[in-house]
Amino acid sequence: MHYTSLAIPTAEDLLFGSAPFPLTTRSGMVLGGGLVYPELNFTLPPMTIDAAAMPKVVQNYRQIIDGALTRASELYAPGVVIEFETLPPMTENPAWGLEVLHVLLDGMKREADRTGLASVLRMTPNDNREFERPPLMRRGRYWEAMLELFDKSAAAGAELLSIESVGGKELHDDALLNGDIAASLFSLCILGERDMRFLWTHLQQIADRHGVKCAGDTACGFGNTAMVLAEQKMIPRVFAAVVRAITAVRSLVAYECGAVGPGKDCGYENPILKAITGFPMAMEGKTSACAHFSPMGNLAAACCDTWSNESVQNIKLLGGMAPTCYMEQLIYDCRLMNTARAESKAAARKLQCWMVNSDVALDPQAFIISPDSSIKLAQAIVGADSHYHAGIAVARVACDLLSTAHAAGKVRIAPNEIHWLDTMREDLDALPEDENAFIAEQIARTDPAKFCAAEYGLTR
Amino acid sequence: MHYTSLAIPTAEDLLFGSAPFPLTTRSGMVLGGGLVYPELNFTLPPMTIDAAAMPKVVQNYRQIIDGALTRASELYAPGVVIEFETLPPMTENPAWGLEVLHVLLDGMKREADRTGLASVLRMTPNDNREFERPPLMRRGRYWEAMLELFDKSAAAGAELLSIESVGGKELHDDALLNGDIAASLFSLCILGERDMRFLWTHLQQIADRHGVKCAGDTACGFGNTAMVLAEQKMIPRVFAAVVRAITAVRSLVAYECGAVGPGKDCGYENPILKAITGFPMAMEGKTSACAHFSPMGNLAAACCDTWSNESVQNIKLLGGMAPTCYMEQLIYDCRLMNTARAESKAAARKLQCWMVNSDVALDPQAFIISPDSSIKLAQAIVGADSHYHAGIAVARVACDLLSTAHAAGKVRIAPNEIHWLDTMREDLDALPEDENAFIAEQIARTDPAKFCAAEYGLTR
Amino acid sequence: MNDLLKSLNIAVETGKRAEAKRLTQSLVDSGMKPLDIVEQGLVPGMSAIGEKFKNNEVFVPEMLIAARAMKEAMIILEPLLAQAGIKPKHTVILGTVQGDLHDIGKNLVGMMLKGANFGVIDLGTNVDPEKFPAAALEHGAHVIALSALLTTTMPAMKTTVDAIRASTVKGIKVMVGGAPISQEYCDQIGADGYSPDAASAVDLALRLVGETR
Amino acid sequence: MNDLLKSLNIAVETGKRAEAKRLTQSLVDSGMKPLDIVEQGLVPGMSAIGEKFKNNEVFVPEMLIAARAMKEAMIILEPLLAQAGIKPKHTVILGTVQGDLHDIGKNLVGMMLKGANFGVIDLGTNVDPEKFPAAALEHGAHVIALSALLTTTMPAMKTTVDAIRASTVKGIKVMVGGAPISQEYCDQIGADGYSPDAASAVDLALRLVGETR
Ligand SMILES: [Zn+2]
Ligand SMILES: [Zn+2]
Ligand SMILES: [Zn+2]
Repeated sequence: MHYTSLAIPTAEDLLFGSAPFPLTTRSGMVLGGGLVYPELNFTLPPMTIDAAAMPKVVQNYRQIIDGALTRASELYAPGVVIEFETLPPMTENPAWGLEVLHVLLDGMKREADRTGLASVLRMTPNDNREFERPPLMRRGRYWEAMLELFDKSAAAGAELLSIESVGGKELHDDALLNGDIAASLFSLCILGERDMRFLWTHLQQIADRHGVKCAGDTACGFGNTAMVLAEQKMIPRVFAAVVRAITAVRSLVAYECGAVGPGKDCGYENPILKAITGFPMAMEGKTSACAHFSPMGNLAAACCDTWSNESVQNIKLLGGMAPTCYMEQLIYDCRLMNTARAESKAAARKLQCWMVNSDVALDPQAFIISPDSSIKLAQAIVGADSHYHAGIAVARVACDLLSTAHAAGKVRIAPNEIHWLDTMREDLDALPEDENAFIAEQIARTDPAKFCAAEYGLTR
Repeated sequence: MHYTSLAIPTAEDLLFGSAPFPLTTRSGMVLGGGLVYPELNFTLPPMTIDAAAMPKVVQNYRQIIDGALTRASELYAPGVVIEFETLPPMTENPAWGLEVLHVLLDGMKREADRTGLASVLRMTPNDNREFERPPLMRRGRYWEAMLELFDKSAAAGAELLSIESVGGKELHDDALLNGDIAASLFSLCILGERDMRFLWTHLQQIADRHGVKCAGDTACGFGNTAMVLAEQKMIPRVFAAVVRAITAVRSLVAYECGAVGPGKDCGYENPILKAITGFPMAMEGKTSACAHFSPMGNLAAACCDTWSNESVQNIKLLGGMAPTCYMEQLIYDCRLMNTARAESKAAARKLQCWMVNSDVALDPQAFIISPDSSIKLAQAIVGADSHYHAGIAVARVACDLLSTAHAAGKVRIAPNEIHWLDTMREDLDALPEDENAFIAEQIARTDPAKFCAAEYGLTR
Repeated sequence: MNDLLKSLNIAVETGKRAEAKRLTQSLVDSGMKPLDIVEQGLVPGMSAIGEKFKNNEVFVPEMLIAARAMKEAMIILEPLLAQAGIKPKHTVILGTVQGDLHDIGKNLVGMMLKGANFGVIDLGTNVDPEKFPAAALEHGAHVIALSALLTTTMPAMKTTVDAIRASTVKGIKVMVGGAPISQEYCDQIGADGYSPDAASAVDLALRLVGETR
Repeated sequence: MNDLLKSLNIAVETGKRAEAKRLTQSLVDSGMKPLDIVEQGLVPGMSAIGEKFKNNEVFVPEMLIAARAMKEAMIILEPLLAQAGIKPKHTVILGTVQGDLHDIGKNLVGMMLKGANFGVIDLGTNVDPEKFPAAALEHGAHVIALSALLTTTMPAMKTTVDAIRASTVKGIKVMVGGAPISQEYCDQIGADGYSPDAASAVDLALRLVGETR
């Protein structure tokens, strides 16, 4: 492993608003330097995106950025992160994505000139590579267009590069629905690891070329899909919690390739990554209920450096356009954390303690990403000799933490979920020690129509 | 004045989740008894309400209550308050309001049977009396229909009765736009006081007849209109803040007539009323951004006993229907407060202190409803010999508190607002000591086409 | 003459009613045309305070004081304008739609339109759909401005637009606003323009009648 | 015979593949009609696990194990059913609309429909509008089920419904679902039913084809 020890070795230092390696933006914001900043995320209302609709698309984004930044100034936000997560057609046609990007950057500049509001843009092209089935991960028009969008965005002033990369997802959905921890490990720690290394090496070159930063990735289509399925009672919460622990091994690869944070908002695995890397992290919780429900609305903020709403459509609520409403909510959440932090580190830890205790005992996944658990899971990862073994190790620790806590009455696990901890442990025990044996075993189970091993540098 | 001393004489005891006189519901919730409960508020998406649309109306409310209560159970809420604020046609046609009420009560019973979730319904008929111009306040079909709806709702199981009464509003909008503090006092402390006494005497009879509780009123159309106009930069924030202080004199009348709380959510004057009466209070702040922006998103929670989202349409967000999303957000906000409170009163006060400090120095109105200010304003009210004099006294104290705090650098007041404090003080100094003289003076300025003095027991 | 006009501008801007009246009378006495007094003496004063309002330097109460000073002056000028057969260049019919009682936003829009020398006919709140085209016909209006503040009265806004389009009033522009209204809803019901707040309503109205400022 | 059927029910419900195969073969050998084996031996097992799933007693993985047991049994029964000219009573065409790659929800719906003995033709994700009516025609389907997870692919759902209605396939029911979809949107685009989650999709499909369970 690239990281062999923890940047933050104790839970006491795993705290919102401060990271050992903060990031200073061109506008002077210091992410992880003492303040939590709001990070706003938004998307279009129901509408088509095509050449004819681009004026309307642009009009929507202009309305979003103007409304949200005006409110941020009115509420004296110390700075804001704007995440532009493109929709598929905007990655496929980089010109469209760039047009919107310019609208957002112009809006940010206008507000900076008008009121001095500091801001920074995180550019997150939608990863389109799945549009081919089986996905082409390292070539083809989707790959080319995506890299072009990254490159031109960085040139245009997008200062933070992120992505929700999809390598391995073509197998992971089934792994979740089957409760198959081995298949999940294969997707995350073998395929995801290889894909991310390939992808983030390219992104780092782009970032270096334009003097911008690689921020981070998220195992959104893996861990969050599991979380949402668990909320919908489709899969056991303990299974989703253990998958969450494993996703940290996958998301870590971005930092191994040079990313410096803030890790992407929907990466609920970020507390583990913050412990390992010491970089600032975005998080989201209760104030992202507009995008998905979660069992850890307060706890998720425990170690955040930016605080996000995940995504909200540009639709009208009674109070105003929804992105503006969510900007206000984020700012107040941040104000509370920053007020406590301004008093003292002890005060911040007190508030963190309440945020954690609010949720930690009520849900396995909340328990897993609490500061205490995160440190232990992080240790399991940095102590392993490969991503495959790190995945197994972190899954085992997750199972053990949950069993122990449940036995001690410290976490609520539904009666029909208890046996899943044993099932997962048995599945982990049955895994081959040898990575190549594991890979061969897993590849043999896949459908060539859905999955192409060569796209990950593997052979069938 | 009915109240001549404070139920909560010191700011230290003016704290969220606890009231000297808590209220126990039939379902066993104890409002003001140690926990803060979420109070959900919702409205229809854009649609017509008429006889033909009633099936669709009912379907909407059924979807709202089922979605929100299911999520509340999943998040282990200790209980929830459901506020049903009718839309005008549902007060005009009580049968429609009652049909919806039954849908909500049925949903609450279903969830209680299914998961044991405790809940209580607050019934808030829309005050339609303004539909006549000048408004008929004590007679006519709007008055009759409204009382019928209150009566039948109480009989059907609506346990808390509330209203946003409109007495005096026909003159107050102009008072706000003209920055006319005398006219505001006339609307709130003369007309509002008389109308509320008449109305709430009737409501208390209804409540007694059915063994339910009068909860409280709010000067929504007065104080919140001022707050929203100030947010829109239409009127000075200091003016809105002073109007807010005066609204407490008006809203107090409900308690003088027998109401026992929880005061209605959008009554930002409620901290003052809690200090005077000792009854539990609903409040709303950051999590009501869906309904309106506010300059005190955290501070507003400082003394709340229920925590509300004010109102959200039943529209689809990405995460789910908006009322369900807001239920989740409210529950997490409450969890945080309740976690601190569970540790100790000192811990709760610490959290309160951060919520207050988050906002108090940034806005005059936030400053005015902070626990410290609320106690001082409450004292001014209970020390007066009439509602008219209480209004003058509380306005003066509000002006003084703002001047002093501004001089000490403790509250931000925009440069172009400073002179408004002097203007308001001069206007207050110019008021006649004698109430009857004041009434005669003000009535002479009104337009008989807009305002009928007889409806308030006054003569022109 | 220039000095008098400048003083009148300032009297209006600062809301000095008696002064505005006095200066207007002087200009009338000096033989200046009443329309010129309106356009050079009053409107620039209102524009100046309107500009300050837009820049958040002053508030509505200051605007209203200025508007009242202009109104006092207009009491002198209106009979003279009528004599000369001069009407406001553009007239707006204003109202809150049926079932809805909210009128603050509507009143603000009306006040701001008057300041920009629009003729304003305010039909009040809870207005029947048919009344809008009828009033437009009666007053030869160029714009109808509709307000709604409830999600459940938004459909009445559509009904009103339909009634206007189905009426004999042709070519009239319809502008809409209110808390639950959006550009999207405006497009959907076939209105011609949406204003997110009262301050932008004047610009929208000017744009709809083909003028800019 | 009754005992064998009951054992088969349990084998399916608990996902015992080999057992389900063995018991199905025994029933075939005993002369029972293949359709009766499906309806009395397999579907009740799937219904039982489905009921437990609805009550949140088990999860999708348990459902899938049961579904695989049923599938193994069907490998024996399908040729016999085909010989006898028996097709699934109702067939559903399933797919995620054009521009949208999300397929978990769609797959779950497919799995649950199969468990209720619907014929299921899964067209996958990012499906051209025209492919749905074409597949419906080809397979004599009774229902088309559409999924969309992006606000920006909701219009493609409408395009698809339009394509279905404009096609030669008549009387087919269209059901829709996905995170941004609501009953209101369903009504708006003229689909016949909306399901808020995969678990409710079977009930909806049964209702649309005029059956209840
Ligand atoms: Zn994500
Ligand atoms: Zn995101
Ligand atoms: Zn209200």
